[in-house]
Amino acid sequence: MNKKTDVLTLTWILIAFCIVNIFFLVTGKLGFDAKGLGIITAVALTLAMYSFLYKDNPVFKIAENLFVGVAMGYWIIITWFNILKPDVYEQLIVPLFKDTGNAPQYTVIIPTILGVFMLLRFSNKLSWLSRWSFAFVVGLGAGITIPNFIHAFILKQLTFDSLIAASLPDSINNFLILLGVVSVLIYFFFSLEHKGVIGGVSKIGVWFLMIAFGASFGFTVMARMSLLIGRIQFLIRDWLGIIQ
Amino acid sequence: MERLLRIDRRIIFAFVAAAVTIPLLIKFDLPVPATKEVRGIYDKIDSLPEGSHVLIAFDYDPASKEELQPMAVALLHHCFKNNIKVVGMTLNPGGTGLADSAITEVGKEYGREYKEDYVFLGYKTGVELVMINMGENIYSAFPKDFSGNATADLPVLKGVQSLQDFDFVVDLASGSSIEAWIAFGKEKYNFDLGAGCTAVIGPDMYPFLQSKQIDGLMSGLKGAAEYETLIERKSSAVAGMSPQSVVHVLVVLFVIFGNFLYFMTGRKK
Amino acid sequence: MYKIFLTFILSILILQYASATTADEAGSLIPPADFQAFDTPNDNAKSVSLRWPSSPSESAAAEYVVYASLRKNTPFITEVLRINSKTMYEEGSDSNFHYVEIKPGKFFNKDSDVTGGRSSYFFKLVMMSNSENVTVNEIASATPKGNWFNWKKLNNFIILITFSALVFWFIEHAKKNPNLYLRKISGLDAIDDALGRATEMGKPVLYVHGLNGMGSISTIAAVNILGRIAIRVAEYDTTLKVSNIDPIVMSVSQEVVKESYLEAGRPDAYVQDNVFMAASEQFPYVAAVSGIMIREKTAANFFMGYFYAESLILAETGASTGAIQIAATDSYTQLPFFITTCDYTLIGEELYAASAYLSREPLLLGSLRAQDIAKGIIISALVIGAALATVGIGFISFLFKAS
Amino acid sequence: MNFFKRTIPLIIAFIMGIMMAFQYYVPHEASQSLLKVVTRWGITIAGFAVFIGAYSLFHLHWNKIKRKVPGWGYSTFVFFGAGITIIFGLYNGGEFFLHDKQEGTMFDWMYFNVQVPAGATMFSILAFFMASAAYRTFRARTSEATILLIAAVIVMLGRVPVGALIWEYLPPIADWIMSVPNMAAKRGILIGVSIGAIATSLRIIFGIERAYLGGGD
Repeated sequence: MNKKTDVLTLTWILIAFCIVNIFFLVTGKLGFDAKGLGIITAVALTLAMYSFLYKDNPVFKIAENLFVGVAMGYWIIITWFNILKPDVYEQLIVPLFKDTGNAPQYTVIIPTILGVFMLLRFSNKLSWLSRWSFAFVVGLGAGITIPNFIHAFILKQLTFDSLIAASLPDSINNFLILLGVVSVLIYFFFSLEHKGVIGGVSKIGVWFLMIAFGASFGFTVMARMSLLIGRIQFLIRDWLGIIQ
Repeated sequence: MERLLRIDRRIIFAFVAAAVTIPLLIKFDLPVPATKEVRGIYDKIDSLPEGSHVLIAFDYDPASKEELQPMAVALLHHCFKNNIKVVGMTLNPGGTGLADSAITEVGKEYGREYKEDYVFLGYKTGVELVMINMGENIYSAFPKDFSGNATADLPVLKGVQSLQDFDFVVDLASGSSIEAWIAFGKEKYNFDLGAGCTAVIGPDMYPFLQSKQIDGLMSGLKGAAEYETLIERKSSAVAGMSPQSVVHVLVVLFVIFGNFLYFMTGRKK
Repeated sequence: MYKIFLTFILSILILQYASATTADEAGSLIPPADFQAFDTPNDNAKSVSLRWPSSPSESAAAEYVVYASLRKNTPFITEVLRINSKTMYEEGSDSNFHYVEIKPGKFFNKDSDVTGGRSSYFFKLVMMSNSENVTVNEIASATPKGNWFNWKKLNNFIILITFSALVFWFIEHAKKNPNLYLRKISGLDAIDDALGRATEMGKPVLYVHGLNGMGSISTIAAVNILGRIAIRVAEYDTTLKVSNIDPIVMSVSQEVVKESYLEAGRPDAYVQDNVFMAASEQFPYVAAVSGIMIREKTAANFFMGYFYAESLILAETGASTGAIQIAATDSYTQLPFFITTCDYTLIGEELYAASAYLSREPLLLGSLRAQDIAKGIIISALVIGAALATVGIGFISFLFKAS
Repeated sequence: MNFFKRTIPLIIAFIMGIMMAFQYYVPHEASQSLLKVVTRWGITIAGFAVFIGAYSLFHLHWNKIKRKVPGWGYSTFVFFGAGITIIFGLYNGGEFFLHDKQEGTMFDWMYFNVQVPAGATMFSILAFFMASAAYRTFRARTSEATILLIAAVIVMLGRVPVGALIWEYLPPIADWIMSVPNMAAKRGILIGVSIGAIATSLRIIFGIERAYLGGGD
C-alpha cells in the first residue's frame, strides 16, 4: 500500500518535471542545445538528490552512484592531463621517440617506477613492492612534517603577551587567552588525576571547549544553509528564471 | 505537547524550504558590513600596485561550490579590476573545472588576455610536496599550465621564480589545505597569505589570524558577501544573506522551542 | 602658446620651492662612516648582507643607493638597492645601523660573467638627495656561501631531539611497565552503564564505525574500544551489532569481536553476520544505519572513529529512538553535534587515551606519556612566560622565538 | 625474502624521514636541490594514487554486481558514469588524449552538468536535517551542552545581518566569542593535535608505527 503511494508520487513528479521542461523548451526559455539540456540535466540531478528528504529511494541511489562514477572518471582524466601527461609522458617518453629539442629526463624513471609499484598493492604476489612506494611517500611526509609543524604550529602559536596591556579589555582578553590555551591543554593531559587544582582548571578547559564547539556549531549551520541557498538560487534563477 | 515534539520531520523540512525560498523571491536588502577579517584580504589586494602577482589556490570541489565559488569570483573581480596578474592553481582534482571557468569568465569580462594577464596552472597532487616544490621553483612544480602551454615562456609569470615572488597568495579551501599552506608554504618561504574557507572550518582558523600567520579570512557565504560589498559589486552572495538571516532565526527558534518543550515535559529520557 | 608659457612659469616656481626645501632639510650630506659587506649567515649561497652605521644627515628626502659590480675596478653601474634613508634599520640596533640582504644573482648572470668558482661581489654605497650625492669611500666586497646549519633554527632542532628522546624513552619504559598511570576516562564508565541498560531492556547494542579505513589512528583506537565492549556484551549476553563502511575494517572487527567472545567464554554466542557492511557510500550508510536504529529499537548506540557530515543524521536518529548514545571521535568539526545529541562524548585525544587505557599497548601508552610531558613543558612555558612578560622580561619568548 | 618485504620499506621510510627532517636545518644549496628533487618525485608518485582509488571503487561495485547483493543494479550506474566520462575525456573533443586538453568538450559538459550539481546538492541536504535536529534533539541536557548551545545561538545570530537588527551588541559579542574563547580553545587543540602528529611521524620514521604498510607478512 505504502509502496504504491510512493511509486505514484514518483510518477507524478516525473510527469510534472517533463511537462515543465517541455514547456520551457517549446517557448524557448531554455535552448535546445548543450546549455539548455545541461541545465535540465543539472536540475534533474539536484531534485533527485533532494528526494532523499522524502526517504531513501531508487532515484536518489541512481543519482548518487552516477555522481560517484562521473567524479571518479573526472579525477582519472584530470590526473592524466595535469600530472601523468606533462610530468611523465612528455618529459620521458616523447623525447625518446621524437626530437622535441629537449633531452629525455631520465630521473623521471624513479618516481614512475615507484608509482607503478604502488599499484601492485592489489596483486597477490607482488603487493610487497607497493610498500616501497608507500614507505617513500610516508617517510618523506613524516620527515618534512616534524620541523615545519614545530615551527608553524607550536613555536609560532606560543604567544607570551603581557597581562597588563594598553587597556583593561585587552588585559582581560590576554588573560582569558592564556587561561583558555592552558586549561584546554590540561584537559587533554592524561598523566594526572583531574582533582584539586588540576581538576578545577580542566573544568575551565571544558567550558572553553564548549564555547569553541558552540562557535563551530553555529558556523556549520551557516555553512549547510549557504549550500542550500546556493542550490535554491540555481533552481529559481537558472532553471525557472523567476529571479535575475 | 508530546505531540508537538513528535511532528513529522518533513513538516520541518517544509519550513526550511520556505524560509530560504521566500526571502529570495521577495528580495529585501540587508546591510552586510565588512568585518576586519575580510577587510584584511581586501586591503592587502587593494594596496598592491598594478602588475603585481597574486596566486589563488582553488582548493575546493563542487561540494563546497556554493560557498567558495562566489568568494573566488569576487576576489577575481577585485584583482582584474586593479590590473593585477592572477595565477590560479588547485590541489583538488574536482576543483579544476570550477577554477578554470571562474578565472576565464571574469578575466574576459575585464578584457584580460590569457598568458599575458592571467594563467591557470591546473591540478597537482601531493599537497605539501607541491607547496614545497613551488617554494623552490614554480616551473618545476608546474612545467605546463592547464591548457598545455610551457610555463617557462609565459609572459604573465615573468619575474616569478618561486612562491616568494608572489605579492600575495590566497588559498580558498574546503579541507585542511590552509594549515598546509601555512606550515609548508608561508612559514617556510615567507610570503603574505590570505585564506578563504567554508564556514565549517572557519572557527578553526582564528588562532592563525591572531598569530598573524594569515592576513585575513573569509569564511563561508557571509565572507563572500562581505567581499562583494567591499568591491561594490553585489551578486549572489549578498542576495543570499537575506534567506541566510531568516533561516538562522528559524533554527534558533527551533532550538529554543525544542528545549522549552523538553524542559516542560520534565526532561524525560 | 600661453599654455606652454604658463607651464614654464609654474615649473620654475615649483623647482625653486622644491630645491629650497631640500636645501633646508638636508643641508650638506654627511656620508655614513663605514660600510661592510659579508655573506648572509644561515642561508644558501644566494644572498649577501650589507651593514652601515646611520648618517647624521638622514631625512625623508635622502636616499641610500647601492651599486654593485663583479670587479673592483670596473665602473659600478648596476643599481641593486634604493631605499629611503630613514628605513631598513638593523633589528635591535636602536636605529644606529642599517642592515639589508641583497640577492646579487638577480642582477648578474653568473655564468656569463665569471668563469668557474665562486664570484665575489663589490658594492658601493651612495647617499643621495635631490641636490647632491656623496659616496662612501670604502668599497665593500663579499662572497656568498652556502651554510651547513641554520643557527636561527636551533631551538626548533633542540625541540626535535628532546621530543624524539622522550617518545623513545617512554615507549621503552611502557614495554617494561605496562601499568603506566593514565587518568580515568569517565566515558568508559558510561559505556558499562549503557550496556547494563541494554541488557535490562533486552534490546540490541549498535556499534557504528566511522568512515575512515584501517590506516587511520581513529579507526585503530575505535577497534580497541570495540574489543572491550564486545567482552562486556558477551558477559551480559546481549546482542551486539557492528556496522561498517570499509571491508577491511569489517574483517578486522569480525576478528576482534570473535576473540572477545572467546575471552568472555561465550564463543557460541558469536554471530558473524552481526558484524556487517551497511553500505559503501556515505549517504547510503546513513540511511542503512538509521534504518537499523528505527527497526530494531537499539537500546545503546556507540559512534566511534572518524566521522564526517553524516554524524548529525546518525546521532539525531538515535536520539529520536530514545537510545543511550556514546560517541568518541577526533573529528573536531563533528564534535558539537555529538555533544548535543549524545549522552556522553569522548572528545578528541580522549579517544586515543581510552584506547591506550584499555589495550595497555606500550606503543600507545609511551607515546601518550611523551606527549603529556611535551604539553607540560608548553603549559609551564606559557604560564611563566606570561608572568615574566608582565614584569617586562622577555626571556621565555626569546627561547621559543620562531625565526 | 622477508628482507625485501619488511626490512627495505622500513629502511626507506627511515632514510627519507631522517634526511628530510634534517634537511630543514641545512640552508646549503645542495640541501635545497635535494628537497626540490625529492618533492618533485613525490608529486609524480602521488599522481598514481588515483588508480588505487579507482581500483577500490570499481572492485567494490564489481563485487556487488557479481554477487548480486541487494541493490546491485545501482552499482552499474557507477560504471556507466565513469565509463562515459573517461571515454569523452580520452576522445578530448576529437583531438584524443595525447594532445592538450580541449575546452568546452562533452567531458566538460559532464562535469558541469552532472558532477557539479550533484556534488553541490549532496551536502545541502544536511541543511534540512540540521533544522530538524535543532527542533528535536539539540538539548541542553548537561551544563556543557547548555554552554555550547548558548554560544551557538549567539554566533548564529551575530554572524548574519539580521543580528544587529535584533540587538545591536550581538555582532560584537559574536566577534568576541570567535576571537577570544574560541581562538584560545582552538589554539589548545591545535597544539595538542600537532604534538600528536609529530609523535606519529617520529614513530613512522623509526619503524615503530607500521600500519601504513598494510597487513600480511
